[in-house]
Amino acid sequence: MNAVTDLYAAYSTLVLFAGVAALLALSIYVTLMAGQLSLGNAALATIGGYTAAILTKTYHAALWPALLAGAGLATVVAALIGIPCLRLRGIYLAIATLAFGEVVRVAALNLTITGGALGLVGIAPLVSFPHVYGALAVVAFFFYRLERSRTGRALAAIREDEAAAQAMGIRVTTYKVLAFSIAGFIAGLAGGLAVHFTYLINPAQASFGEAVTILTYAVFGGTGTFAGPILGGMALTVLPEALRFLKEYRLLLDGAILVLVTTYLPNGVLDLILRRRRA
Amino acid sequence: MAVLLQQLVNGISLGSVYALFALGFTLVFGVLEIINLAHPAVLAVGALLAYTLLVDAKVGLAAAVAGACVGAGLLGVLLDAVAFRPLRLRGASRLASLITSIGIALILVNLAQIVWGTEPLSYPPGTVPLRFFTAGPVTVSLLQCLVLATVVALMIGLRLLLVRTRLGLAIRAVAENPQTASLLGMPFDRVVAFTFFLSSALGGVAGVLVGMLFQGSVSPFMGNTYGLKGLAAIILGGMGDITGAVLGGLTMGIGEVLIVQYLNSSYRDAVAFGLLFLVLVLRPTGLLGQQRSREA
Amino acid sequence: MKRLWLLALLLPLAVSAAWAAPARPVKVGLAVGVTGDIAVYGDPIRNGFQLAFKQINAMGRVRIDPILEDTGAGRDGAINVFQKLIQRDQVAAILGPVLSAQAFAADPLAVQAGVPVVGVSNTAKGIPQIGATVFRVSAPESVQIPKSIAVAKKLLNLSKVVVLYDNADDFTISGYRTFVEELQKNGIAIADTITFSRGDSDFSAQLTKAKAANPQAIVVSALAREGTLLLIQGRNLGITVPYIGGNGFNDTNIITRAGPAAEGLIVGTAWVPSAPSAVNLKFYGAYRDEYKREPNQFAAQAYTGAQVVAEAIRRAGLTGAEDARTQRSKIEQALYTIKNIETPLGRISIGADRDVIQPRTYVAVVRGGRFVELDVK
Amino acid sequence: MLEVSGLSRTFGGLRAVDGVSFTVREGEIVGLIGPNGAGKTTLFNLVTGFLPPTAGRVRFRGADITRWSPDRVAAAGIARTFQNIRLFRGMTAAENVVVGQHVRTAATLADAVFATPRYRAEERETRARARELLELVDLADRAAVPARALAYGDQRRLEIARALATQPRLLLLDEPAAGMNTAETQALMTLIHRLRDERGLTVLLIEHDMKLVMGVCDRIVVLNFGRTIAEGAPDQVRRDPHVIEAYLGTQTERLREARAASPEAPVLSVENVTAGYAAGDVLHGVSLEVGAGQIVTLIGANGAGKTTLLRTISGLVRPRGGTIRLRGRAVGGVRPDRIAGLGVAHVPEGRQVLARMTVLDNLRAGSFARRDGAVEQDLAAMLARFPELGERRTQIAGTLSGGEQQMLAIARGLMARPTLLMLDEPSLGLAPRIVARIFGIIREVNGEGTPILLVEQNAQLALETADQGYVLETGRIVRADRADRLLGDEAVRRAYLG
Repeated sequence: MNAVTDLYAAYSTLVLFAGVAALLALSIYVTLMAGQLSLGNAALATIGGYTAAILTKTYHAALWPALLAGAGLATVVAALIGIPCLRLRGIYLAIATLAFGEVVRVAALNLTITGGALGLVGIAPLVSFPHVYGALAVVAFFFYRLERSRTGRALAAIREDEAAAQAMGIRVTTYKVLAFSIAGFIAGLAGGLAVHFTYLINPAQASFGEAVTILTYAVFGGTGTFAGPILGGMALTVLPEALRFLKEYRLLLDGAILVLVTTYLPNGVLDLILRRRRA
Repeated sequence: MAVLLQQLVNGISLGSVYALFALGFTLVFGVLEIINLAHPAVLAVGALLAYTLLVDAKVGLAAAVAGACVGAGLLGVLLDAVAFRPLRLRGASRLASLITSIGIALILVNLAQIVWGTEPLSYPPGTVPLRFFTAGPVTVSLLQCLVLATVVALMIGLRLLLVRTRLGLAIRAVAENPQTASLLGMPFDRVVAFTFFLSSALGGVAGVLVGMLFQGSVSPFMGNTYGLKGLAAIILGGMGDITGAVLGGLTMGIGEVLIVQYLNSSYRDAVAFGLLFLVLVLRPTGLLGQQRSREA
Repeated sequence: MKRLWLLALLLPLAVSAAWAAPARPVKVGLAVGVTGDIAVYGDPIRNGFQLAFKQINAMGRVRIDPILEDTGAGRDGAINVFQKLIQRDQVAAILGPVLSAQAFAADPLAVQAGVPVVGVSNTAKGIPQIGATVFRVSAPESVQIPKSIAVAKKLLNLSKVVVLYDNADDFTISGYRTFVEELQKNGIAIADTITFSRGDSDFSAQLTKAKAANPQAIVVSALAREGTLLLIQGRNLGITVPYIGGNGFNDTNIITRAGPAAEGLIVGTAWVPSAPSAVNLKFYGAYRDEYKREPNQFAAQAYTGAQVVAEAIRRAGLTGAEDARTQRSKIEQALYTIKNIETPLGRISIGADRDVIQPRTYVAVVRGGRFVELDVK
Repeated sequence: MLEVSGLSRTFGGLRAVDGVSFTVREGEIVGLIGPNGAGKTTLFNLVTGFLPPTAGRVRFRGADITRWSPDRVAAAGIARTFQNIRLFRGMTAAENVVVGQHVRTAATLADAVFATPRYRAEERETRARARELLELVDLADRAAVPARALAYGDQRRLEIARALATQPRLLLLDEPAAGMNTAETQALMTLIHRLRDERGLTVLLIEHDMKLVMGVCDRIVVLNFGRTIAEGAPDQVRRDPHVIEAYLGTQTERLREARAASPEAPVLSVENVTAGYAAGDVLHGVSLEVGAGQIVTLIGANGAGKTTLLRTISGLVRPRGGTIRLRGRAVGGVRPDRIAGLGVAHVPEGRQVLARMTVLDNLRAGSFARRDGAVEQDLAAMLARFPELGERRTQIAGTLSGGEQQMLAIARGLMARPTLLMLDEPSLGLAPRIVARIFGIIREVNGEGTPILLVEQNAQLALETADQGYVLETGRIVRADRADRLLGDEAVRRAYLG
């Protein structure tokens, strides 16, 4: 028992990171559900993070209102980005959203309210296990229902075949924007949660690298169902810690794992586990 | 006025570097419609190979460039064989290739870090004579001219290769319609492998030139800045279009420089990528690109 | 009588107990980023630590078990490392992390756990203010820059400069802010302020703009890599006025890489290779033998940090037998008592505000391919 | 109910649909037929809002629905299926039908998240209706199978069920019987009748299987080159000379006697080949031979498997059984570029010119498999033989007219100096004048000794040109004989017009 608590003490923040990663993975998953690859999620998370941080730090707002405000702003931005992007598909959409991410990063770098390159420091550690995993549970449940709903099926239909979906009377544009907005909300929420246990947020959080990492969470876990991204986010967060003994060879292995999974586990790790169970 | 002229020179020089990167980048995209995010890493490896050849093997510049070029090219072929080809055979989405390329980039950069360390390196002084031409208030270095010349030469060379040679014909045919190409007797996988060789070789050359142009910039991470900028360049130019890539690169370079000079340097990248975003949304075929479906 | 016997028996025990060499080594955590582009700073810092502890353990007055962990370049990595060191390894103290941003993210964990942290490369404002157990030996630029500006002003009777800085890095930004303050204090006009970002390779645009403002000097707050490129490209563009550089510039590798272009560079620095003190010579020599390259300021500060922690452990009289909590609090107490100890940075002390007091900061100029101390009486 | 007036749509220069007008009355089953490229599917796309018309109007139950978005059209009560099946392949059959009910359901996301009674009820109903519809198209037992795993015919029927799920008043079926075997087609006919009789649905269907069209339709509209060439009851349409001409081609006098296969070993021999796609076999034990110097034609209705056979020979499709021999050498399952290397030139259906390249590049690409130096002179010869290409040698192939593209495709094939030339539907969608020209060239080329395997829906013309003919029906050779004997053979007419 004691050992367990020690272990948790040793890795409590890691556990929180894992939860946030899972949320971020879900935020990109919702757009993937509709066949849209958006890489703006890191930037959206950053927007949520800054907003929440500013509210709690400068205006001494309570945690949840601040988090919701951050998520809300991210939602609005996401929708605004989503609308012009509707004409773009696949890689092109990805690049457009990446460009958006860069704009957010540089803006954060130069605005005074965001504290420039150093970002905002000394943010109160208001977030702990229940917050992150409470949020994750709620969002996961949301996805559980979404996937079994008329809306979720509409998104899936768009992913499978946009023309056929239209022929079924599905308003494609509406649903795409909806997906973007949900993504914005979840990412913003995740960002807000993160800053409140990392004491700090800076523009680096919106960088190209972060955006790509979030994508790899989802793909690593598998995008067949919402459990995949959750698994992927957590696994890829814990993995580097588990691989500490490899010292400077860690990133090397990270890379190898990405290549191997995309090559040999097209449906992600979750699929592997499930297949095992079936077998 | 004088400043403007000098800045234009700077812009062209910066742009030609982007263009250099974009050439190889756009080639692979043109044929396979995949964005190879390992290209920046290949560029770095090329530059580092040249460093080893110059400093440790003490060979001449030409040999070093050739070595870097071939080395990077073969690396490209290897990457295709171990990473991209399996995905093709499985008919995986381009998303998968994108992510694989990220994994490869990680591997390459960290291997390079283990082999060459992280300290920025510079080629032995005098590898290329540091000569400057001053026309009135404007200063141009021999290297800048060299780089620009190389870019133009490579662009023309690549175009000729694609338009005049049998192989180029095959590359274009495969790029447009793999099935018809195979009906005409063109071996898909070999053509693709060669495309990767070409693309990565170009990346290698780009690396060496960047290393010479900016002494003390050769490191495993030197390619990182070009990843996004290069992407921007080939989008401006219309993806898959050789000339477009170069023009796009130059546009980017000159644009950035002018932003620094006449707007606010700290918003350089924001403006650059803001424009990129607008181009994508408003003119999805790129400023210079010809009509081409943007479905991926 | 019996008592005497007993005494006679016990005395040696007591004595031996008192004089006993430390039973177990004291664990010290080293949180350094050695993967990713941060390794440019992480490598020399790690080298400085390891060299120092090797020498210290060799002397045998204290036995220290340094535990190195890679933080990478991000805040998450730093936090995870701190937690591992504090909770799993139960270290008595931590050296690092490399970046100020990482310190702001990770140090609070140490403060909570009451683990003393000694920063060796965090120069941003407000680092010791993070909490009661955060110390640092890296003189913030607010200490060095005023001096270099003052000296430069005398030397070149400056009235007009252009300021260039890296706005993607907190370290260089804090440097930039200090520069501006000092320039204003000294009534030096800033003709233009131009930014660039970490990772850039082509600075000709910025430099052309700077040149156009024809200043008497170019004040730069940049990291080593960008600094080198700025020097070379500036000279290539025909900029002849001297550069005044921030902390990032004092790295001997800049001279080796920039060659002649580095001549005349004025740097405010916490350390110069040429510093004559015995400790510095020992450090400088040993480092070159060990790593086959020139040490830079980051290495020197890391070495110093290690020295300070070791000294604190000695003064705390730790045997290694104590539980982590006592070790930590004792080291924390001891750190306050560090006064005027000889380090490569000269005689330094730890102030009541847990910040380093380094009476001897240098203004160096590059002459004949090496940093030479500038002294204007 | 549906009223189409003066509807037109042009692509570039091509008038795909050219002032078409017709009406569909409530409760009718109307057939829309015509040779390939007549503009049938384009017409569907114009009606359902997938394409905006360049001129004309579409009225549905009194409302003008011209230029409405597809989802609006669907909501208004028009459902459609697609020529190239477009199911949600990743979803199960049941899910496909559930999605189909989208416009008829209303549960919001909030309903779902909080599992409101409304949501629960709706879920129950949609599932129930899905089951019912799957039974209707007898796929009840396949409900849980992913669409992509269903057999071809099942996929067709599932698409109909999905369309029905939108509760339409008017149902547009695009080649519902394509790829179905006779039994399935029978079942489909009864299904279509039931839809009308039991559910009061109005049906407009495109179909090439004349048995079905003649069997179910009350009225038939015939399109050719984007125009209505006939309209009326099945029997009257079947006898209509224009229609017969449109399908079988015009009667012209035979230009030369059909030759029997020469005694020497055949250039190509296909023995008992079985092949197909994921959805199932298309060819069931097909055997055929091309003798040296012969023109052999393979005729049959759409979806009979003609193209698949050519693709199997050229290596694009792996045979699942049987053997394919080129001059005695077994080439079953060899990579296409290798087979091209053996001198087989395949001019695919729809030309497949390299649209972004110039005419010259296309021709050069044609000679890729060759290693001799004579390419340039062949190039000159080719440009001389096809003057229209000569004039446009530097033009981008994509900008050529349909006829020119077909010429280019053939010329490109000839550039390989083929030892076997395979042509797939060379007359597709081309004006008679150009068709005549192309067939002239075919005879010419063959005259120079190149054996030709010709797939053609213009049976008349094909048989007049060929020496030997094979009639393919639903993946089986039903008739093989000298071409002249097949001319005017009842089996052929049936294969086309039922």
